[in-house]
Amino acid sequence: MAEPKDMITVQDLHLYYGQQEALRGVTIDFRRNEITAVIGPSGCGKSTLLKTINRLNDLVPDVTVTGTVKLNGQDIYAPNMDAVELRKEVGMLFQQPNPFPFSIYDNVIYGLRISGEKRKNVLDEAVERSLKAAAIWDEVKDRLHDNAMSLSGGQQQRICIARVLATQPKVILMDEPTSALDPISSSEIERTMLKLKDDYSIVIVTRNMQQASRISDRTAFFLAGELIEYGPTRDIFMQPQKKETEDYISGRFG
Amino acid sequence: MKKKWFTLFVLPIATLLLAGCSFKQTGQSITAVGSSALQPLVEAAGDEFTKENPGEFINVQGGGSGTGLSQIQTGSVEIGNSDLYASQKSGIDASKLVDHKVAVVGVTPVINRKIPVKNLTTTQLAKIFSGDITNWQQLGGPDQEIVVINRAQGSGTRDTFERWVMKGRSAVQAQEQDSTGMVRQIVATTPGAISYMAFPYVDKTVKTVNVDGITPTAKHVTTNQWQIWSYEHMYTNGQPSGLTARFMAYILSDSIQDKVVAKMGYIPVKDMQVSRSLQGKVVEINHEK
Amino acid sequence: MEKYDRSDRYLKPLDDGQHEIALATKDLHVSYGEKEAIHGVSLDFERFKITALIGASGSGKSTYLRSLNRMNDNISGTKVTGQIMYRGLDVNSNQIDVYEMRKHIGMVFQQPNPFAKSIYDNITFAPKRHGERRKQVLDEMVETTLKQAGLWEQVKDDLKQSALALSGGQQQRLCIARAIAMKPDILLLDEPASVLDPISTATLEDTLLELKENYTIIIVTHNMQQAARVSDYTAFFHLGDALEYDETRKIFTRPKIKATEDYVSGHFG
Amino acid sequence: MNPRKWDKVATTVLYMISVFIIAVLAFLLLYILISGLPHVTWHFITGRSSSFAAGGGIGIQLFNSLYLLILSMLISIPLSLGAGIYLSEYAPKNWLTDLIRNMIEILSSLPSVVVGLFGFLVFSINMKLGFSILSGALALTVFNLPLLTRKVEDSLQSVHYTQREAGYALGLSRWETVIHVVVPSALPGILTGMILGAGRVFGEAAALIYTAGQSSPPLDFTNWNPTYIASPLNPLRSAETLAVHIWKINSEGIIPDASAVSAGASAILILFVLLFNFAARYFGNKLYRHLTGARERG
Amino acid sequence: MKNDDIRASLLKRSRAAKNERFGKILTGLCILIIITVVVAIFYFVASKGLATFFTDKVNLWKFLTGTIWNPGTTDAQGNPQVGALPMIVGSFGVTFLAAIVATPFAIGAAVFMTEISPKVGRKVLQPVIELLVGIPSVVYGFIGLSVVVPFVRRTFGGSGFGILSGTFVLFVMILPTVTSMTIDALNSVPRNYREASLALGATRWQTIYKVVLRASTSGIITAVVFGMSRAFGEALAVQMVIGNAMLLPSNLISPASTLTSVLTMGMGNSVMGSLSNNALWSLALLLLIMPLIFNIIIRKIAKKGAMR
Repeated sequence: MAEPKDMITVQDLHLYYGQQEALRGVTIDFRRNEITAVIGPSGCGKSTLLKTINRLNDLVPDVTVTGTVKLNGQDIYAPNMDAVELRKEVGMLFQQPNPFPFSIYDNVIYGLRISGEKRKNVLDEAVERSLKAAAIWDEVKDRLHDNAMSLSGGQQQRICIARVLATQPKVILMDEPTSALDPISSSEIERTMLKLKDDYSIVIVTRNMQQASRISDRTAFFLAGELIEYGPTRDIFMQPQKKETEDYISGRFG
Repeated sequence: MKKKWFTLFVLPIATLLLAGCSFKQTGQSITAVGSSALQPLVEAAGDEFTKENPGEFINVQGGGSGTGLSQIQTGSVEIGNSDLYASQKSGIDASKLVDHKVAVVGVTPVINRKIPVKNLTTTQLAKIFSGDITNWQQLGGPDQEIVVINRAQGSGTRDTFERWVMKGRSAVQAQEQDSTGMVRQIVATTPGAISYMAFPYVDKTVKTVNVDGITPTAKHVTTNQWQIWSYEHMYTNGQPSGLTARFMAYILSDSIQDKVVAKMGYIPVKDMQVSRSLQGKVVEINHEK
Repeated sequence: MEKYDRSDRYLKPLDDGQHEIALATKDLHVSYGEKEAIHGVSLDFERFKITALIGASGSGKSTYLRSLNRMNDNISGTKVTGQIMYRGLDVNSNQIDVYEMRKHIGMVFQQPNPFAKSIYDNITFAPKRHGERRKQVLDEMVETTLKQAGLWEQVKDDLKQSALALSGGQQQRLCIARAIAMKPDILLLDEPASVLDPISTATLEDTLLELKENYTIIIVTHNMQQAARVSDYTAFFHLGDALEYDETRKIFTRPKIKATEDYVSGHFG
Repeated sequence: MNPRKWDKVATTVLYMISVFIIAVLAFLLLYILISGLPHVTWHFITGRSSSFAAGGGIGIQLFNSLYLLILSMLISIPLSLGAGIYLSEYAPKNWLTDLIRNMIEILSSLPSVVVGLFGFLVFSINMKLGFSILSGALALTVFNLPLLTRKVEDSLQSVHYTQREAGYALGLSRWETVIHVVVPSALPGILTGMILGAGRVFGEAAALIYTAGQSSPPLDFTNWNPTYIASPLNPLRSAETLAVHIWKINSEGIIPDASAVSAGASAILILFVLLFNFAARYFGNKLYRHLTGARERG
Repeated sequence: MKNDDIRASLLKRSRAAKNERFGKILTGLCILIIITVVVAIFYFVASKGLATFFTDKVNLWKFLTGTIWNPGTTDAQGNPQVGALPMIVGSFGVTFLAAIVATPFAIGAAVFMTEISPKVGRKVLQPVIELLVGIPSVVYGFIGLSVVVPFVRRTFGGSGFGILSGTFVLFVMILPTVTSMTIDALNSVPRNYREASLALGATRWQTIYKVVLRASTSGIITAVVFGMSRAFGEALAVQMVIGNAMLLPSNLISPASTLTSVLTMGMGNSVMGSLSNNALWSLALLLLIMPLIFNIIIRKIAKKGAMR
């Protein structure tokens, strides 16, 4: 069966926190094996959008979602959809590196363990594979049983990437993954992302426009809960169609 | 601003402390502290006294005979109530204290109502409380374990009971209760329970037993046929004077002795046909004045 | 991180004869406990100009700013050495009355922090405590400062409402109004626009340019375009050091050192 | 069993635990109220207690409880406020402060019997206050201070740091900032803590038996001159509180209707505790809404 | 000139600075009073409690391990019979048992309130727990005596008085304390741990069990230990249901005694300064020291938690 070109399609998505409308009818699709950057000033709804894709917004009380979000053609807000299963398909990386206060090893295999995987060789292998894919294997291979909290911020974030990769999701969502990191760690994460592109579809929310322009294939610009402009990254940065986009790109606000 | 804060913080505390230290009260009061068995009696007498003498107040506190004696000894109160002779209590120098025997109280064994035993001998009682008899069957009752409930060590009631029943035997380690009310409630609700309490506390929830065939009544106490009884003492530090003296006289007056003391289940001292010394020597009293 | 050599730095000296120096630091070190956060920064700030402090998160720019009016005093374990010269006195010395000093060196923070009081009381609270009781003066002060902060039109009808009922952007502008109500000599701003929407940001920037007439302003920002737009001087901070300090124009067009160039071109941050 | 089933089971168990706890409380309350309220009459609430006859009331005890509560709060509120402010705002971070915090924590886990005995020894005997409301109030203060102090400190700490910075940056002293900015913001929390503390004080018995005493003079409710011996306001008279009264009649039990009186008194005590709780909630919320300006919006 | 005004004003001591000193002294005094109280308590209790060992020459070891408590009498060698072991065992028994029973309930309720249903938790459980704290201990004792004791007697036999009844009463009494502290511990687990776990496809229970509880273990232990120190010091309620027999408890339903119950019972019946009285103060001293030890344990745990 031919897979649809778009990994995720979002149609007329509205999201309310109580009375407040945070997303105002968003229609957008994210392509397979590409990096899509979502940019916009704080409070424009870009992180909210990200969390609707793995239904992490379910946890916030008083959230109402209308419209459809499809992953691989499947409506993830359909009644028979299990949010827990969905989240195994959609990995997520957060702004603050958030490894659990366990060992590196336990962190990476967390996703597998909760799915009931107990075989040691499978776990060992997953740890090595994921840490390698996250480009941190060499730094930590000798201390897999140290507490992950003892690592530097950049290393922690890469442990988090490895933790996501271990469950082999289809999509990886990244919410400003480098904003808390120093330049060198940032560039390492960026390099890792480019490597991952071949196997995963990545959606990244970022405030750093240079980062968006460096690594993404397509860019979406959001303002006040609405999608203003969406297209190939080069077009967005070189010849934006909308005045708001231009203002934002050139740093008039944000 | 500072003044406001000063007022808020310092003033209430300062006022209270000042009040505590240099406060002259109008009206007069004396404090009687001690035996919780005697407390209701003195309280009732005090109430009557205040009714007749407004502005004069008898402050009655419990706390136990030990507290009463140690407080009267240090002179921090006017009257110390005790179920015991002061000299029976270690740590008390009885020579400075003046004893006022205000009432007599009888102590009776009580058992759970469900136990059909009516009579016990002193020896049987002693054996029960020393742990030698553990089942009612041994006493002609049903096959039911005996649950001994004792009073707290140092309590006057326990002292009286041990003195006239145990006669030197040491008590088995068992449940101990501080207060008569608790003892009564436990005896009433616990199958097979036995304990003892002062006459005024006996009510229909528990059952008294005869000892050596004598029923526990006030009349039998007055003739010493019922031996388990003791005087209730009110001690003063030296001869009482002023309000204390008047109150002591009041509580020993016929009206109080008849009205309050007898009504509450205590036995007025003047009704006693005998007197008993500290050593237990019984002398008959000739009541012809 | 030893990618950039710390000795590779350029700090433009300001000549006291040509430029009036409002505030200057000399070899300022700040440490939290064992950890040194600022490693000897010497900068001069010109009077009636806007100086922007830029740098990645964790570069120490906020720490540096906060030490200028001794806000770090209140964080236990903080040690500050070196000099902060203001009006010929060392701000760090004991002879200075710190409360008096803070009246003259005002500050606006990243997170709006209005008091849980009415809008009116927010602005007049401190002046009242400092002894201003005349109602007319206070009323006037509220109006002027709210106008300067671009908030007057929105709140003038209900000055008694609680400041916490305002939106984030409005709260921040109230905080600015509150700060300028003290008529400070120097105004320190710590990423004041990071919570604001574009329009409020633009208003704020206009306000700053206007305030420049009477105040010396030092602003920490992570928005480089903002720094480029409003400031006269820019200092680039990196890992607790000021690596480059120059006229803003030069920093953004011809930075003298590589680190600055990488940063302003967005290679990190 | 798969994770989803476990999730369901665990959630059910957690619901059951919660329901169980609610049931325990409901049972306690209903038990006390059902066994107590039938005995509660106006005469019972206001009448004099009797030392041996049936039909006594709890009027004086109730008054004593309230008066003692007010006195002890009068002492402990300023003290705890001051101490809480010191710990939250002034105390340097060093071993001495840690030691002080430790001491306060130890004081808070001190058995109330020990507090009572200490009060007896120090206030009643050494300070010669005797069995009096004042020594009772002081003992209750000792008992209540650590918790109030902690509550004040916590409430102050929960006020965001930026609020203080705002004050400092305007050239205000720490003291002014605390008093005019932080304390008002923390007031809902402090108030709740105070009222809940009041509830605790109201029901405390063990600390009072040896300090405030176990009996009261027959009060003359027409004479409010605090220096008169039978005046309700006299702080040097002894005062049996409601909780002590329950304890006493349960242990002495010489009055024939002891169980009825203690059930009724317990019901009244619980009603007051409920009252304190609801008051804490109501005033805390109201104050919170007032401060955050929700009122204006609504 | 304005310039000079500012300079001059900087060198003067401002009103604010004086204000500051005033505030510092005022609040410092309050703290001083509290410290005085603590020190005074320690001084008084210790001076009385240690008299047993220094004045009356009771052997400390015998005091702690002796099993016969009969301060009025002496044993064959003429030593006073003050063995506190039965009470120590009783106190620790009810304390540990109550903690063991209360912990799962407290954790359950806390998890419910923080993770499952914060809204219901805040609106219903929170007030319930605060009310449970507010119920006076005499009332707990009263209910223990009229409900728990008969229940235990009917269900487990014996007189109903004993460690088991004490455990039930204390369980309800410390439950709210432990619960609310556990809630604090759970709330201090960063939100992003939960998000990370859920985003990895964990169910809510897996997240709670494998991440939240694991990350807050030290906080929960602190809560339990704190609850234990509460249970240890509770007097009136326990005294009413435990039976007060100074015997080494052989099972859970036979009467036992605790330090607090013996203390409250005996204090009024002994004369100040006498051996029986001093021995009781030694018990009070034990009661004072135990929370101290619990406290040290709490600190150790908290420190260990912070280091991770």
